[in-house]
Amino acid sequence: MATPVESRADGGRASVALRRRVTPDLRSLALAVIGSATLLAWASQSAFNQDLLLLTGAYALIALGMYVPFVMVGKLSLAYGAYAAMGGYSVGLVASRSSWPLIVAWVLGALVAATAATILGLATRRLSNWYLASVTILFAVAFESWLQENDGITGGAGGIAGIRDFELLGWTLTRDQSVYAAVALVLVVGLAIDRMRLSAWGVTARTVREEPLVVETSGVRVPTLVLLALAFGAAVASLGGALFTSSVGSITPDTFTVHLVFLALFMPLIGGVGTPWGATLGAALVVQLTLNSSSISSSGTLILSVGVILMLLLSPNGLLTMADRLRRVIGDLLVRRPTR
Amino acid sequence: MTAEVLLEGRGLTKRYGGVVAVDDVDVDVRAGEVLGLVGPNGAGKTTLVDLITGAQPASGGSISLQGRPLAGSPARRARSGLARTFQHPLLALDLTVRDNLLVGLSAHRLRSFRGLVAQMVRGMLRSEQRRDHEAAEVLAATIRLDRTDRLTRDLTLGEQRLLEVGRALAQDPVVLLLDEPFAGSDSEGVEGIIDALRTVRDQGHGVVLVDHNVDLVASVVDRIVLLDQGRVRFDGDPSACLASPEMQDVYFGAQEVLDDA
Amino acid sequence: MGEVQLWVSTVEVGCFFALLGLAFLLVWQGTGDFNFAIGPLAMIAALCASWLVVERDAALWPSLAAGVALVLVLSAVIELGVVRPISSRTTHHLPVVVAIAAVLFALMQGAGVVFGRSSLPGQQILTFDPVTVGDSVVLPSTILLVVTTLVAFVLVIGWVRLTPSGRLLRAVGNNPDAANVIGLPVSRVRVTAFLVAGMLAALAGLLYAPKSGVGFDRGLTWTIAGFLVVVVGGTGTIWAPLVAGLLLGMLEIFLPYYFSASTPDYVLLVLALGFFAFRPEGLFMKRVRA
Amino acid sequence: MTHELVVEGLGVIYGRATAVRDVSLVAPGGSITALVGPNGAGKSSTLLAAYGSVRSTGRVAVDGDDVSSLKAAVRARRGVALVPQGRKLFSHLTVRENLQVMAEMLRLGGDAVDAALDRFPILHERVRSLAGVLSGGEQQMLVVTRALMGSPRVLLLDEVVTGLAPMVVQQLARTFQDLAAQGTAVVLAEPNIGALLGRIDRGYVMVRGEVVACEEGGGRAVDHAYQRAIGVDVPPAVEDGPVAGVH
Amino acid sequence: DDATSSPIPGGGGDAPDGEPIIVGIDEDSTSAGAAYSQTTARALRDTIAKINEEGGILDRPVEVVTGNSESDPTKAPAVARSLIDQGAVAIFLTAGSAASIQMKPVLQDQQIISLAPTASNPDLIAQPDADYVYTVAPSSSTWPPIYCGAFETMGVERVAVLTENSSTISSLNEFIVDEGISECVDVVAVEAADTDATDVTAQATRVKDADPDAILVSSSGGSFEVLVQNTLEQVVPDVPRFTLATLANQPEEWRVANAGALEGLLALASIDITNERTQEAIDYFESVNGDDFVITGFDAQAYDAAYLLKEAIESAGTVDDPEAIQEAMNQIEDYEPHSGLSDFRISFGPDKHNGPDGICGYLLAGFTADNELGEPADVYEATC
Ligand SMILES: Nc1ncnc2c1ncn2[C@@H]1O[C@H](COP(=O)(O)OP(=O)(O)OP(=O)(O)O)[C@@H](O)[C@H]1O
Ligand SMILES: Nc1ncnc2c1ncn2[C@@H]1O[C@H](COP(=O)(O)OP(=O)(O)OP(=O)(O)O)[C@@H](O)[C@H]1O
Ligand SMILES: [Mg+2]
Ligand SMILES: [Mg+2]
Repeated sequence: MATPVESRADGGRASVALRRRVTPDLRSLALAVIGSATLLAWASQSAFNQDLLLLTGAYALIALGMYVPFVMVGKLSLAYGAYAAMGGYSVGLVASRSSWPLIVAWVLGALVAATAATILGLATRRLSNWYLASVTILFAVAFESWLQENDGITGGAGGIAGIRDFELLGWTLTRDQSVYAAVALVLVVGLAIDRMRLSAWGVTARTVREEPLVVETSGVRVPTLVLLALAFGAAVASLGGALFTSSVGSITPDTFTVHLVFLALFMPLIGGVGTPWGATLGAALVVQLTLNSSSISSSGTLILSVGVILMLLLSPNGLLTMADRLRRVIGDLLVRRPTR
Repeated sequence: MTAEVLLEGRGLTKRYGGVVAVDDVDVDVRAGEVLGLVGPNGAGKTTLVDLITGAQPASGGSISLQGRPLAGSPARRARSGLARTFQHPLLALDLTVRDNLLVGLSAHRLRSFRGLVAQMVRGMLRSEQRRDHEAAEVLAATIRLDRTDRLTRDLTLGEQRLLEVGRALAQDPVVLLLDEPFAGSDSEGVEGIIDALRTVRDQGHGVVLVDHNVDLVASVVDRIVLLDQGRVRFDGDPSACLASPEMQDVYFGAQEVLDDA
Repeated sequence: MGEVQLWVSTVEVGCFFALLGLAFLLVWQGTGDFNFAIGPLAMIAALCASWLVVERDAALWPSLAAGVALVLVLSAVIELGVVRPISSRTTHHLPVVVAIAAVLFALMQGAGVVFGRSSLPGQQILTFDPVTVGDSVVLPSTILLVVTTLVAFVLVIGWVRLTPSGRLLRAVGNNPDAANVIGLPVSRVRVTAFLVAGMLAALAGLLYAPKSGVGFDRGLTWTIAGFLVVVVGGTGTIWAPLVAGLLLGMLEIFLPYYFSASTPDYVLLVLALGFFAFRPEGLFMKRVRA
Repeated sequence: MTHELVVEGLGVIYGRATAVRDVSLVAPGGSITALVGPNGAGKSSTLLAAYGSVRSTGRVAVDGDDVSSLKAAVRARRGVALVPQGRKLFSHLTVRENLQVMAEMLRLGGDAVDAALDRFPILHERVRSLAGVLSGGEQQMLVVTRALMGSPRVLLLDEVVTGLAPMVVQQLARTFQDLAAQGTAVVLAEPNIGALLGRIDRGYVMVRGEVVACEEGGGRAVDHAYQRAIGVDVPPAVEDGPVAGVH
Repeated sequence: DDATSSPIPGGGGDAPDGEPIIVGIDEDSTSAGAAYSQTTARALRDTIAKINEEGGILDRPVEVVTGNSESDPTKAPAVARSLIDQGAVAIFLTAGSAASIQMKPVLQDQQIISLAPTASNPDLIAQPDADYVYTVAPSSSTWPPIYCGAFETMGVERVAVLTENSSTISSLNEFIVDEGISECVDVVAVEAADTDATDVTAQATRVKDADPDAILVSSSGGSFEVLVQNTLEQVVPDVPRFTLATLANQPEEWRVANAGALEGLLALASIDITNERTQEAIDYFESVNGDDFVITGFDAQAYDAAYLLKEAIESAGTVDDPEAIQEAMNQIEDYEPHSGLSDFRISFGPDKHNGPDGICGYLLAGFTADNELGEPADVYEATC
């Protein structure tokens, strides 16, 4: 994937790349599709692997939700657990209280999460990141309390179970189909975010992370831009919650916790900050490390966190960046050899 | 001069506790005019630019741009047509030169709520926007910055200042305010900046130029305002200003600022 | 006279929060980073000491010293082995934040592996009889915590405000780049900041543990508490954490008393929203130009 | 006593980019040596390397002693002083504290700060202000003051007059001349030496990381060498350029 | 790959051979639930080893596969599926109940018999998706009569409740408080505190203000309960205190309490040393774990859970027909458990997935001045 560091590449080669038909986002997408196909083949081996893939999809959506506000705009919100829960509960409530199609629940959940993120963002719109982080963590805690206390609405501590399968236009998805649909959803969202990153909007958003005053003095309302990013991120994360709830069939107040958010924090960084695909790669690794590893005596979280530290030490900008550097070094060698 | 007054500041004042940094200043910038703003260190030049652009709230006074009152946040004033650079360059250091220019170039599309949303959605749907990149290359060439794929962090301070001017230029402002753009620039950079502000002037826009290189300032501006201790001490023709007693007095140094031990 | 007991608890919890906040603030002032490992470090000091006493039948004072020593070593390792190498190799701020978050989890889980996952009792350092005020009881551990906190604040404030090394700490944290260019000992200062913060965290953990014991899962909760203290108090002055800690302590104690247990969750959120909207700098903050 | 800075075969590399390649120069005490060159030429990197705050290859000697292996703080205590480019001060510390930090690094006595403050009356008025609220020029004065605290043997000045009003520039220049006269080796890096033309005794021209010319004949000669080096046709006797004359 | 499988070596002479029957354990070995989950899982493995020594089930050896859900609801379903993928025909749920609840749809879908040895959360066996889930410990609805009996003996009329604000406990409270002890006494205060609370003085003070004759602490034990007991000892030293069953099963938590803070505390306990069957279990566990072994209710309940599964599979005669095992499970009647009083029995039925019959699965025991669980208290004896 060329995107993460192409900005560092020297001028000549980058402008050649620019003239190529295949734009960087499509090249990244191609790799992501190859990766997904591999995962799908692996998942077809067992129901457990399918579960892991669905969980990977849910985590990937939460991580992608964090990508735009966190990695691009630099706004650390810790309420992604709550946003995912909103998506999840929306599915649960619509499934148990109405006969509406579940797709409505997905949209509703995204709207509610985006609204919540907007309100939290509004309160801290002129403050540094840490204020947003603290307000959102308080919100996540309060929201969890609220879910537990309001049995009438949320089913209280027991949550909502027995959620019907996802159906679209009267067509119920089989388990295989829902796995494919989940992967497709992640790919679509990832591509959208990758493109957004490179667009004028994305460049401006990334400038906000570094020097908000620059953007402000160019006439763009920084708070509005930040709010849009936060709302978008929350909506994407809520899709992750909805996906998880749909595939598991139940949800409880402690399904998505603050703990999960800290895990989600790792994901974009493991893969690499340069591209949203890093976040999906990170999600896959987190799931493999915490669930699909020998875990009787050792702790998945321990392995994961030590792994994250080691990886950051080796390649602070993420695995994809490292892979890209490697690719470039090899490329250089291949190109240079004949001339020597 | 009969040209239209673009920017009109009246009674601008800024107090910090006991310090009066800007004291009841009136300032006009006319269409097609480069206004030089000079004065000793601490005279209040940067503060005046801050008051005009809204980077700091004024303690008193009013400003209008093209007849309409100018108030509110820096973003709002920028939308009315102001663009500025900072005494210490302010840039996204981890982005490329091209990206920094893009921020200026695309600003006008992102200035409304609708624009922000539309551009966000458009960004998701469309692949890389080549036209933007070409515009950035053209702009980079005008300010004589090559290799737009460099990280801004790797530029020297002089180059960063140049880049900042380029970004401000990209916003196509009605009034452009430059705070010490020549500081640390080599002769090529100086020429780039002078070209840039002449372009702005020739388009019938206004420029406010703050710099301590008075000879250079005098050679490019149409009018000079001399500030001292927050007050206007001289307002007029550049050559007259250079020769004026006020200038000798407060700027070139009849008095000793430095105790030679 | 139940009220008195509430105030005693407020002061106790407030002091604990304040110490954690002070540890956060010191690292922030010296390095510009939030050391999210403060909570686990406090937990590890207490857990290590108790583990030695309970499981290894070690004597009290050597165990306490071992707890503190372990935390100091860990603090130095965090800075020298994780934060510094990462921040020297990237211009992004995010990798450092995430690495510290990873350290938080690694420390918690590591403590679980080494010291076991069940809670251990905190160690009583003073063993005189509880002091009775009205019909309320003040335990020796409470008195020790409060006194230590006050002493720690006085010492730290004196250090940071008045001594050359304190000034150096602020200088390096304020502009590491400038410090580096003119040749200030940036790395020594950073390590010092981490060590002093580790010391404070260790004290906080050791002195608070007698209240409810200590388990490996406390780390995250304590980190969040310390973080909130800094955010509410602001990063401007060194005594802000004391005020903010006591304020949060009051909310934690009195809201459940007058309303219900989950009220602090809601009220804290609402207060934070309102507070940040009107006092954006936190309680205390100095402003300079951009 | 007359001091001397000698730099031999200096190289500075940032990541993959080479900023300075094999630069050798001598700055004898008693004179002001200019280091001129366009933006990005490597002037700052050279000075930083001489002061010891970036890693470099090659040899740096002060009064004949090789200091290449010493850390910046040690070199500073041996009498190397630097006015760095840009806002290299501590904005959240007061003016006094900014100076105190330096005085402590140099292990100067208690009255060093007060003595330094006397140099600029403006700073004296503002000892208790945070450095970050000063105007650009006032901040630059603070940085210069800080560098002059330890009575340096070698004074490295990177764009020292940036943001300063002409009268301050001229008075500072006089100070530097006085220091030079007392034996200090003064090196002045500028992309544009107009304002200081008359003060410069000799100079080097740097382009793209290398020294391309050395000129001993005073400021105007250095400037001509510079113009030639960057490809400007310089008529034999240029009298006026875009330069601030000496007022 | 995902979980280690550990064939239990046959210790006795006639170790069964033949294709092993695989059972899964969801053991939280790394998170907050580890404190009790690890005990239970160890006891299960011990008991299965015993079953293997005795000839296995259907003359086939039993093999255990373990997964770790970290009591994390998002991971629990995948862990269930991983155990099933490894061939588990039954699963023991020992992690936190929130995680176990999240597994239910998978268990239902895959028709996997599941036993939760220690869970008392009624939501676990509440429909939907509960056809294959069974609990062994006395359900919380059977606890109030025990307390009420004791209250009557002690002349207690006003009771204050101090409870943990967690999903597990708040659903328990419906049965223990709302539909439980409030039938027999005046509940003068219900105070809640968060599981990770750093201080509960406020709640304790409010309890004190309500001027109760006795206090019931409702929590899932651990450091929270210790904090509460420490604080109550400080604020209301003279009021008798009651607690649920968990603390009695966590000997390692007792020492966390301040000296003497637990003295006189009355806890539900499922171990009656005078019960011969319990003694049988103790003897076995001691033979495996050494003489220092202190039995807890968790051990006994795990022991019973393993034997209940054995009984069901044997009477179904197959492991390949989940519905037959379910049928057999529902038929179990008057199983003689190794916990509780000697009259205690366990039965299941199509609508009765919580085993205990009557209320004599638990007794009340008091803590001593050394913070250790002592003899059964003579305030009340449950009869079945
Ligand atoms: N926040 C503040 N608090 C106190 N004084 C301030 C503050 N900001 C600026 N000042 C003072 O106001 C005066 C004017 O500053 P300003 O930056 O406008 O000067 P300037 O004309 O731009 O000077 P220079 O040429 O040195 O950049 C200075 O003396 C400065 O110290
Ligand atoms: N930290 C850095 N990382 C990477 N490259 C750098 C860094 N600092 C400087 N450079 C590069 O090194 C070269 C020399 O820079 P230097 O700052 O020494 O030039 P200069 O002559 O002082 O320029 P100016 O007059 O603009 O200050 C430039 O090309 C610059 O882009
Ligand atoms: Mg200024
Ligand atoms: Mg330079």
